Amino acid sequence: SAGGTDAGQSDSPTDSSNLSMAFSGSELANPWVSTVKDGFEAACKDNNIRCTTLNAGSDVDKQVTDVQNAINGGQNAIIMNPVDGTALESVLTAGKEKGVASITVAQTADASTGSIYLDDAAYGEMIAENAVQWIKEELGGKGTVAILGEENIESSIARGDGIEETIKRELPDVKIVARQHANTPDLGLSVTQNLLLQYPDLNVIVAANDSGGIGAYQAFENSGLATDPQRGIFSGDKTDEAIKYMSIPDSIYRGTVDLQPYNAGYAAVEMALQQLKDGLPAEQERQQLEMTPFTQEEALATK
Amino acid sequence: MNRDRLVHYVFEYGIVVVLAVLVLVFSLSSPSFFTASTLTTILSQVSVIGIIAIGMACVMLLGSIDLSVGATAGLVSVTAALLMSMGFPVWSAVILTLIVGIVIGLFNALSLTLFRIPSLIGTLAVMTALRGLAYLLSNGIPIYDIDAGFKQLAQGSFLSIPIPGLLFLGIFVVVAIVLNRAKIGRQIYGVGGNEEASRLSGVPVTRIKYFVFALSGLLAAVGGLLLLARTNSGQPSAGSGYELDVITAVVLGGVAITGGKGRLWLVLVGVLIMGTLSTGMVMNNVNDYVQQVVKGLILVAAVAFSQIAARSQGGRTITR
Amino acid sequence: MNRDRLVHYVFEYGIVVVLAVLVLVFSLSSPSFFTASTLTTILSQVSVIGIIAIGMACVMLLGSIDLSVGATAGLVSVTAALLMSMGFPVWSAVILTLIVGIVIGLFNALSLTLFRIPSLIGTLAVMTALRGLAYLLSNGIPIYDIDAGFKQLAQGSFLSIPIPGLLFLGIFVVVAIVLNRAKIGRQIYGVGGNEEASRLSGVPVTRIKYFVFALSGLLAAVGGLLLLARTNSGQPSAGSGYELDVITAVVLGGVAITGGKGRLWLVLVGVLIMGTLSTGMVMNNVNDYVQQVVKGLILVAAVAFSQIAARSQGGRTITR
Amino acid sequence: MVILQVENLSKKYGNFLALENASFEVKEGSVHALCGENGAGKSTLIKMLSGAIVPTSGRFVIDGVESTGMTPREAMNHGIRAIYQEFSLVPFLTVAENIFYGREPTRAGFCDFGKMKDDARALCREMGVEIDPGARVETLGVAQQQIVEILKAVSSKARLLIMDEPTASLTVGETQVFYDIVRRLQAAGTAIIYISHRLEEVFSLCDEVSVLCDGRMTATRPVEDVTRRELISLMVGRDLVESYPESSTAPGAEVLRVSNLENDRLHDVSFALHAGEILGFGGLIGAGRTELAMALMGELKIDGGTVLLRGADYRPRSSRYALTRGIGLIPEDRKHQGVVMSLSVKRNVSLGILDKLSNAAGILSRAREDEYYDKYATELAIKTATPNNLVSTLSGGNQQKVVVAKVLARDCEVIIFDEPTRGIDVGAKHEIYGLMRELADQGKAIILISSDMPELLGMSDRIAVMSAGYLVADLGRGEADQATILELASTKLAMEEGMQ
Ligand SMILES: Nc1ncnc2c1ncn2[C@@H]1O[C@H](COP(=O)(O)OP(=O)(O)OP(=O)(O)O)[C@@H](O)[C@H]1O
Ligand SMILES: Nc1ncnc2c1ncn2[C@@H]1O[C@H](COP(=O)(O)OP(=O)(O)OP(=O)(O)O)[C@@H](O)[C@H]1O
Ligand SMILES: [Mg+2]
Ligand SMILES: [Mg+2]
Repeated sequence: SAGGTDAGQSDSPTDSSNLSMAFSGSELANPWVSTVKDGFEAACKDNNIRCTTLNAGSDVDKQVTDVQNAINGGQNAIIMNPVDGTALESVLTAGKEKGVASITVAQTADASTGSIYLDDAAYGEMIAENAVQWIKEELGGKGTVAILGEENIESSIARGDGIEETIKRELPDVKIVARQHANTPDLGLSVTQNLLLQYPDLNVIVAANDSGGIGAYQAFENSGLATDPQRGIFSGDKTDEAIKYMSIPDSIYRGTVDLQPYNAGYAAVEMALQQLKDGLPAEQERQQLEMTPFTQEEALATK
Repeated sequence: MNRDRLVHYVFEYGIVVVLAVLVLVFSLSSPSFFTASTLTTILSQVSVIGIIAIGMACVMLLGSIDLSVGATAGLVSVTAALLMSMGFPVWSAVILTLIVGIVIGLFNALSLTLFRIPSLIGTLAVMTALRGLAYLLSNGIPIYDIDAGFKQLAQGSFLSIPIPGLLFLGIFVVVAIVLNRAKIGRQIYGVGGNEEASRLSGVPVTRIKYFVFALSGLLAAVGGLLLLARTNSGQPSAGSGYELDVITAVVLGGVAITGGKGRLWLVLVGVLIMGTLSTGMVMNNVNDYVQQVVKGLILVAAVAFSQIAARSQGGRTITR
Repeated sequence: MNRDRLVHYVFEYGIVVVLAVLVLVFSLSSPSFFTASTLTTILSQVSVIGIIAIGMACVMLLGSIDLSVGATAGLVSVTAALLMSMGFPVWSAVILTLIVGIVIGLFNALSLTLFRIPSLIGTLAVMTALRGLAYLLSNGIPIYDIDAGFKQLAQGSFLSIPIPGLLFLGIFVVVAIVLNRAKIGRQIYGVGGNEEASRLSGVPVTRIKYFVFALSGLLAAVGGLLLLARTNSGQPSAGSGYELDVITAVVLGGVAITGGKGRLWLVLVGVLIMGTLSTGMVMNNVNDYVQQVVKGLILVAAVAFSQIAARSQGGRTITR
Repeated sequence: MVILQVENLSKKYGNFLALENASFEVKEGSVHALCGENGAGKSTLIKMLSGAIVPTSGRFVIDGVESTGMTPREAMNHGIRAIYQEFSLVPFLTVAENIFYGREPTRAGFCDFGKMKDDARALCREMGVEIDPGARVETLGVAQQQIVEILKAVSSKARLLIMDEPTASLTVGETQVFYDIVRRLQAAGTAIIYISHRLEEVFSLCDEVSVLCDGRMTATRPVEDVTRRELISLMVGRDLVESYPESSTAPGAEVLRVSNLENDRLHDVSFALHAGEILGFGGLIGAGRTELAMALMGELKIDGGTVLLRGADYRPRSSRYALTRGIGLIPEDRKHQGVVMSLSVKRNVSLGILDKLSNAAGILSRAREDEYYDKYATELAIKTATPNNLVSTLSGGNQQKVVVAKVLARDCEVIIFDEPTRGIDVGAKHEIYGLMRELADQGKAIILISSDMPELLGMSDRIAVMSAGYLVADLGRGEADQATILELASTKLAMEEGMQ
């Protein structure tokens, strides 16, 4: 169905300096995505590739439009962090016909030529593991927990589910008092404040991302509980800001998970470059996103 | 005198000049811009916003506003996907969800006419509620298992014009005719211009409000179905923030926010300006952050141009 | 006669009844709700929205609207954080960003008065541009190396009332006095009620518009600084969507969208209703999706109640 | 001494010359009348003096200061104050605040509300009017608003006071009070420019008169040198026989019977209306005549009593309902209830008859629209450059004709005219009188609500007098005169005062 001109299509490029690539982020307000972008831009710079960044702002249709425009505009490869992979199917298929490489990072899309994927359930499990370990050691496996999820993105919901299931499985004596949507510092702060009013002895906040966790930390700090040995905050994404709070001695910010966004963005460009050199693969090329727990001890040690 | 007339038209339709300039600039800066495939792509990309904007234009001609359109589109997208995944045939899912859109519109009209809630706040509240409902229904997760044939709605084309674009143009033509040629169109302008005088002239004001809000709801539902077909999955967040884009397009098209004044075909131009800007900037490798800044500035410039033009024609109006 | 007066007040201030009912319901359903700490928390949580709402109320009294407030808050939050992380002393960062807010307001007034762009579209465009600017400045990443003392602005308290709450109430009192007692306050109502008459009465209409938009920009900047202090990091996305929350609060407080009518203290009540709803529902662990639906419905109900109440008082007004 | 000297003042709207080279002088302590048909340019002229609009060319000298155009503020500083044809009050503010709007007395930087109220009260007393200075203007009726407008203009010492149809919405009582105000100001040396379509005012109040015709000033004369007839022919450009058309047929069958009508503002109202007659309604402001009209149109609810239309029970629910059953209204407030300013002249006329203009599918026929428009525009002599001009560009009188055309086009059997000639020039007035009589002669039943006493007496076959919501008398043509009506109009008020 994608007729018309083939403007911008270059035949099997060998010199990468006349290549151009676009990055379409699901939400550039999210520091993790933003760091993927940084990796993408660095890789492009190192390889003399012209690059563009687009922000879907969590809007699926905007991302479809962006990617469509980028393909029509003659980009050679698109690196994406999809809001929703299924939505991209037809544009990416059309892109493939034009010889455009498409690599997804974190979320997947069946029609992309490459994928650096994240298993969100496992990710949630790893975030929760940090908390489980600490609760077992310091609270004797008991306590009250609240989960701050990112409930408006499918993959993040799976992450939240991973957190919830792990805690329920590993710590039957722990009471999960709430699961609320809070994926920004602002929301994390007010939701945690409100939860503290209702449950003053709330021990642990497990947040699906650092942004929510950082807000929760502010809430505890406002209540003078930022160094309470009975409390803990756990999250994922290993942003610099989270590390800053973790490196405060006696801080209740106790754990996060490193998803290596910069490396992912860099690797995606390299994968695309390879594909453009070798020709697009028939099968999607897959590579798992690295994921390592990061605890307070490590934060204090590297300080 | 002929020169005067020309000047008059150039100024009255300043917004058309803005569109022409944009097309020119992008065509020069990017060779692949002024091609059939780019232009039809723009048309199909703006179709959702455009269809919803047609309904919004009617609502704004009445002097009201409908902030619930984006959320309606989202709810319809989720509901239709849900119905199809439950095995309902495509046609029944479509009809049911179009009815959902109409019912939402009727509710908006009800809250305006019976409870006398200003539409700005009434539809804002409905927007909040519907968005919550869309998440509740889908449990926050996109729904994929939709009928394979359905996406033809977005991906098919006829005479090499994509179907969403055709649908948009078709709806535009019908509504434009109704607004200009039909009784109810005249009544919409009348009510928007002076509700009290219209009522005293025997215009069924309340009925017209129901009609217009139902139309807006219906067109938002059509937009939602197109979104579903485009993205191939029912997204609870679909259409978020569309209300602002749609209002931008409508006001760009010169519809007075106070009602009673404006031309539908200029709204079409407004919609195209928005689409051209997005596509043109992406094709020219403009960074997204910069895109937003440029978009904002161009919108200000475009409206300023057509306002100054209108003023030079002597019409002194109070702007707020 | 005395009973009549009572009934009159109950109805005129229907929105106060709504707040009372909400507080009652939440107090019954959650024992920790009606406590000093919950109430002061609500006060400090609504302070950002509340402060911005005060500016918006003035703009809406003029019959205009300011959609740029959320983006202004975001830009200010990022800029202040950036300045502080670059080593500027707190006071200079605060003053500079307050000036940024004022300049944005003046620009909005300029586009309204000089270019005659309706504020709905002008401030919408500015919102888009400012949001892009915030992302550009911060490169999309929160800036958190800010002065440690600064966060006292959000976290300190005086007489056990949190400072943001005090700031909110203080600004409220000052602006309320200005609106009700000062010449410019009465003239704001005047311009909103009848702009042409105001001009002919020798009221400096344009100057008043600049003043009000500058105030709105300034208060949005104050809101942005509070956001920064609250979360202790400059978020480019800070304040997204606040414009809608703020408008909801203002309209809930009974300010007519057409300008010229409304009382500031009822806006305070509107703000408190929004805060009470959020906190009360989280305390009852209501699912976020359900929260949205409930919020939407309560807003409709609240406005319907006060509208019906107003109507039973005889005032027949056209609602749009 | 000459206070104001106008030289060759012109105003152009686009290509349209609203006023061309107007020149005249106004002397201290004199009242200078401006006369002319609707759209002659009277309002345009005075708006340039008060700074509301900027002249295209020409100049004027006020108190020795030469100007080619001022801002409203500058005009005020030179002692020019104006009462405009359109209301220029702020609804949410109080009477006192409106009177001192823009120059509020302040104390320590804040408005001095106490002083404002006291001053306003003193002003009311001085001028002999009764209005609560603390009441919000939106709660006042049209006449009281007009009085506030007058108070606002006279509250500061004006050198030149401009009044554009100040009595258009006043009834007899207020008008007398107003005349006293004018005479007092004149005695104090204020120069006054006075615009009115009520020629008797020109002769009783004014010293000099200037006549405008199609944007050109055709004459300036001392009032004692000109007769009423001359003045009219100067304005209209031809001789006009000033007499009320006589009824040529006897009243026919009963069309409308109202019995014991009750609602918030109406009490036990009963009357009958016959085909071919004009039933006048007299009364003071607030007597409830407009409420009665609105109740008959279905715009106000009826709590008790019955209405029979051609013998059948009639329970109106809306104007639409009333119009489809043959009852039409020309409302009193043409700006808010009559015309749609943002639509063209033609479309305003069409708005009421869209059913007739469209086919079964609801599509309009432009040909039929033109046909109807041409018929009524010619019949009423609506003066507009083209039928597609916005109605807002028409003069007040021509706007009123548009409203009349809209109702006429509906072929109603009962037509209610609520203050139909308010702000309408003498020529057009007589056209409308002729039209009303013609309609009656064709067998239509007409209700005329009017506060213009000569008009009421001249046009009505019978006169019903209302007072405080009661219909207190139904007078035959011979029985009615001004004194009787005024006395009857205040009966209920006197009774109520007696009761308290
Ligand atoms: N803003 C405008 N644009 C175009 N034409 C206008 C405008 N204002 C007035 N006119 C025209 O100027 C002419 C003079 O109008 P003006 O209001 O001065 O009449 P007038 O003598 O006051 O009539 P009336 O007795 O009905 O009040 C009219 O023909 C009117 O249509
Ligand atoms: N006592 C009152 N309380 C409230 N409003 C009043 C009162 N008296 C008069 N009004 C208002 O004043 C206006 C004029 O009253 P109304 O229309 O009944 O008078 P009318 O007899 O039609 O007089 P006219 O037609 O001469 O203006 C109305 O809008 C009415 O609401
Ligand atoms: Mg006039
Ligand atoms: Mg009346």
